[in-house]
Amino acid sequence: MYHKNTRGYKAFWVHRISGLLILGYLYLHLVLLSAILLPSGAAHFNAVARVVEQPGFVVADIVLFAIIVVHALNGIRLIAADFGAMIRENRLAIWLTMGIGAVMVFIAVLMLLPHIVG
Amino acid sequence: MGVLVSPAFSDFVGYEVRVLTVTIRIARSNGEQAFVVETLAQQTVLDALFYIQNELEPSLSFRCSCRVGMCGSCGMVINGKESLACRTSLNPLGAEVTVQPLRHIPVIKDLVVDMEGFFSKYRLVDPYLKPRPGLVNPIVAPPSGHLREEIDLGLECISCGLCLSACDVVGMVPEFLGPAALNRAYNLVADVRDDLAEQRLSMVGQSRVGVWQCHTHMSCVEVCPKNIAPTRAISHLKRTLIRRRITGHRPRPMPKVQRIVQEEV
Amino acid sequence: MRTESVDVLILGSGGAGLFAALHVHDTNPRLKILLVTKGLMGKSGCTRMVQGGFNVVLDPADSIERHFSDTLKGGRYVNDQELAWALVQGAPGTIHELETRVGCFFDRRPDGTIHQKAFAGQSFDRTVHRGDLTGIEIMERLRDQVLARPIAVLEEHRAVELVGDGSRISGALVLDIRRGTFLGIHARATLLATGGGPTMYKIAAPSLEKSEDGLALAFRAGAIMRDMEMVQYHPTGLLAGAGRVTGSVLEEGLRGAGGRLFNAQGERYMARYDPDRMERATRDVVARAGYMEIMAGRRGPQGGVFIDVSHLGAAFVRKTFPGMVQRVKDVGYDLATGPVEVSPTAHFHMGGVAIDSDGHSSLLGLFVAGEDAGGVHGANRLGGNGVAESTIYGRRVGDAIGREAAELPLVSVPDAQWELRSQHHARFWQTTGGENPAHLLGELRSLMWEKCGLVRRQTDLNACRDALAVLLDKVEHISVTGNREYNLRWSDALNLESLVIVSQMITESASVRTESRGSHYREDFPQENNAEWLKNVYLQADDHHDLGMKIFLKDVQFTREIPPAVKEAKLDGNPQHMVQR
Amino acid sequence: MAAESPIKTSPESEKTSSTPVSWAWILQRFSGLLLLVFLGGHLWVEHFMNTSAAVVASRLTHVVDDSLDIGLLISVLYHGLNGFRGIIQEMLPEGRGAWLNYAVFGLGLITVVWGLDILWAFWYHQPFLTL
Repeated sequence: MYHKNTRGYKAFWVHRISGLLILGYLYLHLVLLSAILLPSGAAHFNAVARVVEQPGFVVADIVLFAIIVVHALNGIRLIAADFGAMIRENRLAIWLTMGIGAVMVFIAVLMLLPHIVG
Repeated sequence: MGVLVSPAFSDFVGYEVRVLTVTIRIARSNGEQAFVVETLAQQTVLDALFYIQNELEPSLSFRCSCRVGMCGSCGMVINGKESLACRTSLNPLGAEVTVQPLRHIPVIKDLVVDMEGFFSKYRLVDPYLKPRPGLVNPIVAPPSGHLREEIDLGLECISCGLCLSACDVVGMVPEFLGPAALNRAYNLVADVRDDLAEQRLSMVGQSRVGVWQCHTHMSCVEVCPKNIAPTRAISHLKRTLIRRRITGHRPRPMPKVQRIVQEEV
Repeated sequence: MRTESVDVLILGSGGAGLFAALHVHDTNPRLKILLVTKGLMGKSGCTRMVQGGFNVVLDPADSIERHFSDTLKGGRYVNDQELAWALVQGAPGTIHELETRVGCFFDRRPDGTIHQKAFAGQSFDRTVHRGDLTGIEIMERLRDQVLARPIAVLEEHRAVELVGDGSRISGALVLDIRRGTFLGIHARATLLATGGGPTMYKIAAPSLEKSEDGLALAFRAGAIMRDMEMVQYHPTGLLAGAGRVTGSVLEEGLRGAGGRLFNAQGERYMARYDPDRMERATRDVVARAGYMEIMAGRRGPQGGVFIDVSHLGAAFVRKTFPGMVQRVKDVGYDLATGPVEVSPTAHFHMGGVAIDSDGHSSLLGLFVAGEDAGGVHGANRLGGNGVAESTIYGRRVGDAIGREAAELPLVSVPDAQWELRSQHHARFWQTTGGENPAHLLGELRSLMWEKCGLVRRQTDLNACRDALAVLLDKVEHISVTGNREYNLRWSDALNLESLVIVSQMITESASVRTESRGSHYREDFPQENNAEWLKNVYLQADDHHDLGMKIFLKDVQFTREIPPAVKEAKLDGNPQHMVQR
Repeated sequence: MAAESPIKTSPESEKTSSTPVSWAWILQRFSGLLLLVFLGGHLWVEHFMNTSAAVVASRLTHVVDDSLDIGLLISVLYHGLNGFRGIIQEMLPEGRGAWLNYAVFGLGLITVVWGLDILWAFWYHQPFLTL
């Protein structure tokens, strides 16, 4: 019945879910590294590293990067608020984090573009 | 459909009037009920509720008092946002308006909530000044003093409960003291006249109910009708607690006082 | 029926009620106190709506005697001088207590001392304030202090009758609005602090639930009332179209700071009414001037005149009057940059229950404080003396009750009487298909505005008297339906009943006083008649009179200051000398 | 005036210093800021420089890079697991989360050892622990 959604509340869920996703990814990362590294050493690593440079993996990498950027920038906004900054200007702060995040992801895409198309 | 005015005001209708037909959906105790009303310029949601209660549905219950945003009695959720009905004009809201009672506070009937749900939290921070021993005269406090400016920003609270309703942390952790109580706690902690800072800080520092629960949604800041930012007060309290943890507690110097004419000849 | 017994029953939770509760408790902590309020504690009522501030002598260059003289002059010398003296003399200590014990913090000067601003009708800048919404600070802090003490509170309970035998009050019958049930409360001492609030006028400033209940309760219980014709109209009530914000006050500080009033022709009309004081004349003068301009047709699109403060500078206005700027913005104007349409608005009732300076009424066990009491302000109240009255008298009367309550007897009221009276106040449930109280209220408000408002005539007052009798009869035919829980229509009916009774008192008093004085202006007797009318009009309920009330006059006692008119008359050796304004 | 003040004075004013929440709160923010440094470095090293096992391994011989990855490991685990703990704690009724701190601390410890083992494998081309 209630359809109340303040900006800060949405940002909170984005922060929470992105945090959990990153934590999940951390464990995935460790599992992957263990799986490829522990049994057969460097040669195996190189083989896997070539696989993960495939375009599909690179896209997944960009998504991961975007999630991290969102979480990090939002975290900076929250720390600023803890110091009393950008509280009344919260709306602007949220737009700023989204803007800066978008620019950072865009740059990452530009840098990784050769891997995707090439 | 009649005009949305009680007869007492009808005499005013002698100038340019923008009439809007509005459907008002009210979440009543026994389910939602919709009313169609016509509004005149400068009328608020409160005027619409009066019209409905006077002319269409006498059993509708709502609460109001001052009608100019000073008493904080008519808080409700209007089109999904916590608002004071007396200060919410109908004209910008459009043709569909939903009105619901405040959240996180028990409903007595229709739009009337039991403000004890608000004050039971407010009371926990000991919201009253306990004068320091020896405080016998008003203090000398230049308005530009840093601490005084910080207090002034949060002083005009009218305990309307909008922030408590908007606070989703209260929804998740019902024990959380909520924005208004913490804002009051900070005002007193920062007040050099007060003697209960330690007691209050120990309350607001507790893990379950205190400031550490605040997730900085800032919903309270968005809805406050007096433009107070409780999040700012909460951030002050967090930093005060941390400062004390690092540097320990130092007693504050007694403020200078003003000698004024004495009474009781 | 449920009954309770307490030592002290306090009706009302405005400045007077809450302050009295604190002082009763602090004077005698053993007393069992019950505070009953029609709305939420500290939220309903008018102290909360105080904007401008609180008149008090703090500056050594000022003096209590000057404040006293200003108050008498403003009240056109029909104040009870002992009551007015208690007001001005108790003010510094009250501010002191508010600042050092209650926890209020008022605005400061750059040097850190308490700031005092200019208000109309005063010879010194002595109004202490917190921004331009002073009432919030006072009420929130008083409420906080009540929360800290063992004072029982019943919220959303309204007193419907003071129970007694015509000479003594033994308690009150109370309606629990939330449940729709009655509760009988026995008390040794009952404090009436419900506030007045003349909302029987078409344009009125008080909060919406105000209906002069206290005055009606006291009158029906047999208390002596005084000065009931003295209703103050504030000159600058905001006009906001058909919205209920209409009538709310734009504070006096605007005129104090140099705000100007214009009519629709752009003329600064105060020059014709009070060329010396202009906009800083007392409220009665400025309000009537505005009314005259409106009646003469020099009115704006909403039927009002205009207040303009833009010449003071937009930045100054925004900083000094943020609350007013916000309120005006809500209804679509910008106070800082242009004129705003305003009208006189019924604001305050100087009349009320006759008391002594410790709040004793003519009935044993009934104390009165705040706007319910009469006599402090005479024929016109100075801006800034209102919140002063409620808090100062709240303290004084609270102390008196604290000293005396234990000695007063607790008289038991028989159950049958409680039952009988509660049936009476539930009689609206017996009729069906009858009158709608909201419509009757509209009739009353138009009637009083036109016939017994800022300008009064004998013919109008006679017509008003007849119309009120008809209205009172219609009140008996109000029907209330639905369930009893939180039934607003029932409240409307009870409110209306109070308002009609008090309107009758105003009308009768106004037709007795055949002169013009302060807020009471008779077109047929436009002069102030000091030879004959330095008197007060008293009323008391009496079934043996046609009107249900007896009326008597008493000379004002000049116990502390003799009015200039009387002095002059003595010098002339001619007691019949008439002083014209 | 009042014979005695009815206002109660503080019976437990020193309680503030016994609650651990403020440390957790500071560390959460501090680790977050550290992460900005460590993760930025990590991403730069791992993704925007040429990737092969030999290069990675040789870089890791540098002390700076070692501490970068160890710091990253510890701060990301503290930050992530503490955040996770907060979410779970919020869902539990009051006073029912004592076990949670131990569980999360244990999980963190195991993960740190695991992560260090992986780094060890990079440095010495074989795991320290053989599972």
